[in-house]
Amino acid sequence: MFKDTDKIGPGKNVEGTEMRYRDAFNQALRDELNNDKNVLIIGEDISGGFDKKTKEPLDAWGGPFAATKGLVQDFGKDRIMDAPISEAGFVGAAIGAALTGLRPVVDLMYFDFTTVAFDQLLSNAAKSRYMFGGQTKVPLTLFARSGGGTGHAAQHSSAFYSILAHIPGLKVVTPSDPYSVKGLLSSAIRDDDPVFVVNDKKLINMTGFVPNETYQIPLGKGRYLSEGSDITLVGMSYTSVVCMEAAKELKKLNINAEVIDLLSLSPLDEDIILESVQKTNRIVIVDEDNPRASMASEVAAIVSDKAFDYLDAPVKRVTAPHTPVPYSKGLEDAFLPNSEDVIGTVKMIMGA
Amino acid sequence: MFKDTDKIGPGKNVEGTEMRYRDAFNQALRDELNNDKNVLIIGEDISGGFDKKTKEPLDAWGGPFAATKGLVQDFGKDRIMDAPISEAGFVGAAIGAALTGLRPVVDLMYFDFTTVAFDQLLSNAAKSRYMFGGQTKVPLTLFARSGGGTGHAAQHSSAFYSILAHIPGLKVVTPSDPYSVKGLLSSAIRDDDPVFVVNDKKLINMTGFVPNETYQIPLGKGRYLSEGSDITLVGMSYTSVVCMEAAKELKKLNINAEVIDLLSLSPLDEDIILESVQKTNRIVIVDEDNPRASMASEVAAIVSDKAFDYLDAPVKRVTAPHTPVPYSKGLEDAFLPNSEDVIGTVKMIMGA
Amino acid sequence: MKIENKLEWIYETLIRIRFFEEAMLEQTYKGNSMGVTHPSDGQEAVPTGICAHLTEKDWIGSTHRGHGHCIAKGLETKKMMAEIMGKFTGNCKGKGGSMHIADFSKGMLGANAIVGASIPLAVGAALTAKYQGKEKDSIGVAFFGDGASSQGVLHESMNLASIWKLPVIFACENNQYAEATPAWYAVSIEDIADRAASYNIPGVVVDGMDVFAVYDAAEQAVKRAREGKGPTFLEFKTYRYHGHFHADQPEKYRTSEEENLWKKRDCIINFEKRVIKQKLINKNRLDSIKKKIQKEIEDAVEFGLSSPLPPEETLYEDVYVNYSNDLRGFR
Amino acid sequence: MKIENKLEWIYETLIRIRFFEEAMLEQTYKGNSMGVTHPSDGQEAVPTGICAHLTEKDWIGSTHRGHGHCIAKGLETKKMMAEIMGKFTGNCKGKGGSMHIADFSKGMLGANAIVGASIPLAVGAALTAKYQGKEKDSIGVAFFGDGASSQGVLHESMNLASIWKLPVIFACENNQYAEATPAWYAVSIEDIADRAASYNIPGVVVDGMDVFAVYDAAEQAVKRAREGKGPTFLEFKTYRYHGHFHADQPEKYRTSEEENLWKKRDCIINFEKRVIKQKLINKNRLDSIKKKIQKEIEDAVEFGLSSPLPPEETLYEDVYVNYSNDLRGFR
Ligand SMILES: Cc1ncc(C[n+]2csc(CCOP(=O)(O)OP(=O)(O)O)c2C)c(N)n1
Ligand SMILES: Cc1ncc(C[n+]2csc(CCOP(=O)(O)OP(=O)(O)O)c2C)c(N)n1
Ligand SMILES: [Mg+2]
Ligand SMILES: [Mg+2]
Repeated sequence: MFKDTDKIGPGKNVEGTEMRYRDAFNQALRDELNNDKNVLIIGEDISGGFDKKTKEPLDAWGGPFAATKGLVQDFGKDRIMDAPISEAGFVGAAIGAALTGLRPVVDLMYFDFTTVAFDQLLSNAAKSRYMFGGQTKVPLTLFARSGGGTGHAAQHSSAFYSILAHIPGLKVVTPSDPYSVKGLLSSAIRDDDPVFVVNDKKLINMTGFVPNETYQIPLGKGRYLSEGSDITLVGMSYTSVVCMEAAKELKKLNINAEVIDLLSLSPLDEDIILESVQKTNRIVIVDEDNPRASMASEVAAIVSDKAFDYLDAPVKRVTAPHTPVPYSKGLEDAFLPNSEDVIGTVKMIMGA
Repeated sequence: MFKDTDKIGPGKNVEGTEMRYRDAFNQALRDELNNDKNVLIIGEDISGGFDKKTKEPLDAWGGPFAATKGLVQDFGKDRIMDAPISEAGFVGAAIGAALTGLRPVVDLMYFDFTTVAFDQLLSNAAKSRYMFGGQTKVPLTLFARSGGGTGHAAQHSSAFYSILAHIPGLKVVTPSDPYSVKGLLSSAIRDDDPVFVVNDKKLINMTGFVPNETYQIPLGKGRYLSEGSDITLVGMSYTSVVCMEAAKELKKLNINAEVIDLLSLSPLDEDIILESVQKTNRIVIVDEDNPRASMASEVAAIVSDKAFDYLDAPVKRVTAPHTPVPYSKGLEDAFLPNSEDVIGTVKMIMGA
Repeated sequence: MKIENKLEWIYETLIRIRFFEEAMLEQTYKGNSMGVTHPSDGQEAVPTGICAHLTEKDWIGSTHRGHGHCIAKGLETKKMMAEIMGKFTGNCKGKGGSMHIADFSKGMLGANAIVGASIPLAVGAALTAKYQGKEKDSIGVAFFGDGASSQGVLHESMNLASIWKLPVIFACENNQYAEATPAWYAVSIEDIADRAASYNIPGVVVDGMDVFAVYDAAEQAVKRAREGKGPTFLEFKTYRYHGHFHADQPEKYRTSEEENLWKKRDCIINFEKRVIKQKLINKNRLDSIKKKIQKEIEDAVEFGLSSPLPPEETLYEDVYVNYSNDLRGFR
Repeated sequence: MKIENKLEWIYETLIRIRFFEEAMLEQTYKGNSMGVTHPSDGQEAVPTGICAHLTEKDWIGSTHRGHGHCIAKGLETKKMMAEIMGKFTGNCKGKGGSMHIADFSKGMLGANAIVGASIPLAVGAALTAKYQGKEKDSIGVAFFGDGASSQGVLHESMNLASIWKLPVIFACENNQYAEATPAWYAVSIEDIADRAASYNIPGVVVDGMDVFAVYDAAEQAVKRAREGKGPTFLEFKTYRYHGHFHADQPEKYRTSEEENLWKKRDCIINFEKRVIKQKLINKNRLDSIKKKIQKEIEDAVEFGLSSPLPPEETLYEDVYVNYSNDLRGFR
C-alpha cells in the first residue's frame, strides 16, 4: 500500500537546481506573473523602497523575507503594488479585484497580521461565492510567514493556520520545502478559490532540489516523506521537518515511522492519513499551532472516527502549549514541538 | 459515578422565577452593574436610541436582542455607552480601559462582527498579560449572538466559537439556558481574564427557572443534563438542547444517553467528558460550528487520547457542514445539526 | 448625458424602488420573507441619480439596505423578490436573501451585511478597471451609510483610492441614523464629506432628496473617475421613511415633526411637480409609468411566491469552485 | 511648568535614549538581543518633550519603536536592556522583548508590534480616567508613526475620543518612512495632522527635531486634556537615524543628503547649543550628565548580560490570572 516518497516530489529525470525555499517562492511568483497578465501582487514594502532620485520603486529591501525580490524591476509597479499599512483595506481591495477579473496575490508579511484583515477574509473572501449563489469566484492568493523560532515574540510568531482551515470557502496550504512551495504557490495562484499559503519562517532559508520548469502540486494532497509500518507521524508546515528528524532517531531504536506531510490543510488529504494508519495502527500528530480545536485535533478526530477499528493505541498530539509565543530563546525553544517531544510520545505509545 | 443533574443548576430550595434567557441575561448585567462601579457596558445601540427632545439616551430600542433594555435609565449614559460602528476601535478602547482599572463589558451584537475586532481580541486582549510578563490583567467581558436558524444568512449567523476557544489568553463560555446565562455572565464579568460569552439566537426567548439571587457558575465546568449509561452526547450552546431532544427520543428506543452540556469551551471540563465516556464507552459530539478544527474535533481528540481504552465505538461528530450559513429556511434547517442527525448517528454506532 | 433624456428612466427607477420596498415590506409582514429586511424608501434619489450615469460594466458595492442600489443598477425585481423569499429563482438561488442580493452580470458586487465591508470591494473593482486600462468604461461606486463612516476600513479605502488614483466614488447615504443611533451622536463632525479632504479627495455635500441634485453631483464625480482623475466623495443628506428594519419602530427615537420635514422633500413628489411644471413629462405619462411598475412589482411578488425553494443538495454547492473533500462528509 | 525647571531632566532623557539605542544596537549586533530591534535614535525629542508633562498616573501606548517612549516615561534602562536580552530580570521577565516592553507601574501600557493596535488602548486609558473622574491627573497618549496613520483603527479611535471627549493625545511620529516605504507614497496628504479636523480635533504640525517645540505643543495638548476639553492630534516631523530595524540598510532607499539635512537638526546638538548660548546649563554640567548616563547605560548592559534567563516553567505562567486546565497538559 505504500506509495513512494516521490508521490509528490520532483520526478527522476527533471532538470533542476538546488535552491533556497525563498528563491523557489520567488520563482513561482515570477512564473505566475509571466503566465497570466491578470496576476498582480499587493503588499507592504514588496517593491522594496523607492529610488532616491527618480522616486520610482526599486528593490532595495526586496520585500519581506525577500519573497518579491527583483520583481518590481521586471514587472513594473503596476503589477507589484506597494500598499500603505492598512491590511483590511488592501485585502478588501484585492477581493474586489478578484471578484472583477484579476488574480491578486497578497503578501501579508507576518501571519499575525491576518487578524487585522480577518473580517475581509472571513466575511467577503470566504463567503462571496456561496452567499451570491455561485455567481462569482474569488481567485485570490494570500501568503504570510508563520511560526516561532526567530525571537519575534507573541505578535509576530503565530501559527494559527487551524483557524483558517476551519473556515468554509478558504483553502489553506502549508508547503514544507523548496519543492513544495514552488508547486503549491503556483497551484494557489492558478486556483479559482481563495487560497492562503502559509510559510513557516524556519523554512525560509532551507535548501532543496527544485525543478526548473513550472509545475503545480494539487491542492488537497498530502505526501509520504518516509515509509514505515510501526507508527504514523503526521506533520504540517515546519513540523514535517520535525517528524523527519524524529523518524531518523526512531529508526535507531528500530521503530519504523511513516511520515506524512499534509501539505494542504484545506482541503485535507484524509485518504493518505487513513491509509497510513490502517497500516501502522498508531498515530502521532505534530502541530506547531496551539492545541485546542487545532488541525492536530482534526486529524485525531478523523482517525478516531474513520480508522477506529485499526487503532492499537491512543491517538496522540504533540503541539505547542496553550500559550502565546514567548520571546526569550530558551522559552521559545520549549514552546516549539521538537523531535524529542515526538520521540518521547512515540516511545510512550509503543511501550518502548 | 453519576452526578445528579443539579451539579450545575439551581438548588432545591432557592427562590426564583420562570423567565426568558434574555431577561436572565439582563438581570446579570444589572447585578454586576450594581456590584461594582467599575463595570460599564459599551456597544452599538445599547442605550436604545435618544430622546427626541432632550437628546438624552432612552431605551427605545432596548439594545440588540433587548439585552440592555432599561439599563441606561437606571445606570446612566456614562455606564451604558453607545458606540459608533467601529468594532476594532471600541473593543480596543475597552481593552485599554480594562488594562487601567475598569471592568468593561462589550456587546458585539452579532457574533460575526467579532471578526472586525479580531486583531484587538487576539493581539491585545489575549496576549497582553503574557507578553508583559504577568504585570497586568484584562478583566474584559464580550458577548454576541451566534448561530443560525433565524434567516439571517451567511454574515449574521456564524458560530465559530471554536476559533475563540483556540486562542490562548481568552476564555469562552456557551450558556444554554436562562439559569446558566445568568450565572456564567456574572462569573465572566467578575473574572479577571477576558471572557467571551456566546449567546445562541435560538436560546434568546427560551424560558426557564432562574434564582432571584445573584450567583456565579464556575468557568470551566460542564454539567450533566441527563443520566445514561449507553452513550455520551456532548452538547455546547444550543446543541445541548438538541442533545436533550435526541436523548428523549432515544429513551423510547431503550437507549439511555448521558447528556453533557459543556457550558465552558475554554477552560474545558475534560474530566466530565472522560468520566462519562469511561462509563458509556461511546460518544457523539454535537456542534453547530463548522467541523474542521472545531470544538467537536477537540473533544474527539481528547477522548481518543485519554479515554482510548474505554472506547467501544468510533468517536462521532455531528456538526454543521463545511459551508457558510444559507438564507433559505429549508437550507438553513438542513445546515443545522438536529436531533434526527444525532439519533441517526447514535443508532449507527450502537448497531441499533 | 443631458438629464432630459434620462427623465423617464429616472422616474421609473424611483417608482420601482418605492413600490418594491412597499411590496417587500408587505411580504415580510406576511411572513413570506425569511429574514430581516431593511427598506430604503425615502432614499430612492441617491442610487437613481448615481446609477443614471453607469452602465453594466461599472461596478457598485452595496449594503444591508441595498434594494435601491440593486434596482437602480438594473437588477430584475422579480429575481430580487424571489431572493428575499428564499426561492431558487432568486439572484443568489435563495442562498443570500435580502442582505446579499448580487448580480455580477449587471455590475452589482453584492449587498453586504457587515457595515463598511463592501467599501474596499468597490475600490478593488476600480483597481481592476485601471489595471486593465478600461477605467473610461468601468468605474466603482461604494454605497454606504453615515453609520459606516465610523468604520476604519472606509478611511483605509479612501487612502488607497487616493494614492492609487482609482476611478471610484464614495457615495455616503447619510440618512441621519444608524439603527437607532443618530448621526449627530456617532459622527464627530457635521458633514461627513469633509473627511475626504484628509485623503486629498474632493468631498461634496449633496441634497439626497433631490434626484436632480444627485444626478448633477454624480455626473461630475463619474466624469472625474472616467477621465482618470481619481476618486470623489459624495455625501447625500437623506432619510429612510421606515425603521431600520421591518420590525423596527422608529417613532420611538424620531419625532413625527422630523419625519414630516423630510417627507415634504420626497424625491418622487418633487420630481413629479418639477417635470409637470417644466412640462418635461406630462401627468398621464407619469401615471402610465406608475401603472406599469405597479404591475411589474405585482408580477414580481407573484413570481416570488410561485417559485420553488432551493433543493436541499444546493446547501453543499457553491462553497468552492472545486474542492476535493466532501463538504457534508465531515459530519 | 516652565521648561527651564525641566531642562536637566530633558537633557538627561534625550541622552539616555540616544545612548540606550546605541548600546542596544551594539548588543544586538553582538547577538545578545534575541530578536529584531527597532532603534529610535534621531526621534528622541518627541517622547521627551511630551513625557516632560506627564506623571506615572498618565498612560502611554507605544509601538515596535518604543524604547524612547519607555525611557521618557521613566522605565529603568537596566530592566529594558535585560528584557531585550530575554532575561528574567527584564520588565516582562524576558517574555516580551524589545517590541513588548511595558511597565504598568509607570503608566506605560506596553510597546505593541501590531502597527496601529495600541492607539485605542491609550483611548481606553483615557476613558478610565474620565470615567473615574480623574482626568486632571491621568491622561492617555498614543504614540504611533506615519505608517500607522493609514490604519483604520486610528480613525475609529479619533472619532471615539472626539464624541466621548476623552483626555487623550494622538502623537504621530512622522519619521518619513514606514519600513522602506516613504510617507509621500503611502500618505495621501502632506500633513497627517490635517486629518484631525475630520473628527473635530485640533491638529498641529510640530518640529519633532526641536525638543523645545515639542515641549510647547505638548503643553497645550496636555492642558486641554486635563481641563476636560478633549483630544488633540500632534504630528511631529522627525527622522530615524538608523534603518527600520537593526539589520536594515537605509542607504538603499534614502539619500545621504536627506540624512544629513535631518542630522543637522539633531535634537541633542541643538539643545546643547541653545542652553549653552542662553546660559541655561553650562558645558560642564552637560558633560557630567552625559557621563552619568553613559555609566548608567554601561551598567544596564552589564546588568542585562549578567542576568539569568527565565526558568522554563515560566513558559506556562501569565497566560491567565486563573485557568482550570493545565496549559502544557494539552500536548
Ligand atoms: C460590522 C457591523 N457592525 C454592526 C452591524 C449591525 N448593523 C447593521 S445596519 C447598522 C446601522 C448601519 O447604519 P448606516 O451605515 O448609517 O446605514 P443605514 O442602516 O442607515 O442605511 C448596524 C449597526 C453590522 N451589520 N456590521
Ligand atoms: C498590522 C501590521 N502590519 C505590518 C507590520 C510590519 N511593520 C512593522 S513596523 C512597520 C512600519 C511602521 O511604520 P511607522 O508607523 O511609520 O513607524 P516607524 O517604524 O517609522 O517608527 C511595518 C509595516 C506590523 N507590525 N503590523
Ligand atoms: Mg444611516
Ligand atoms: Mg515611520
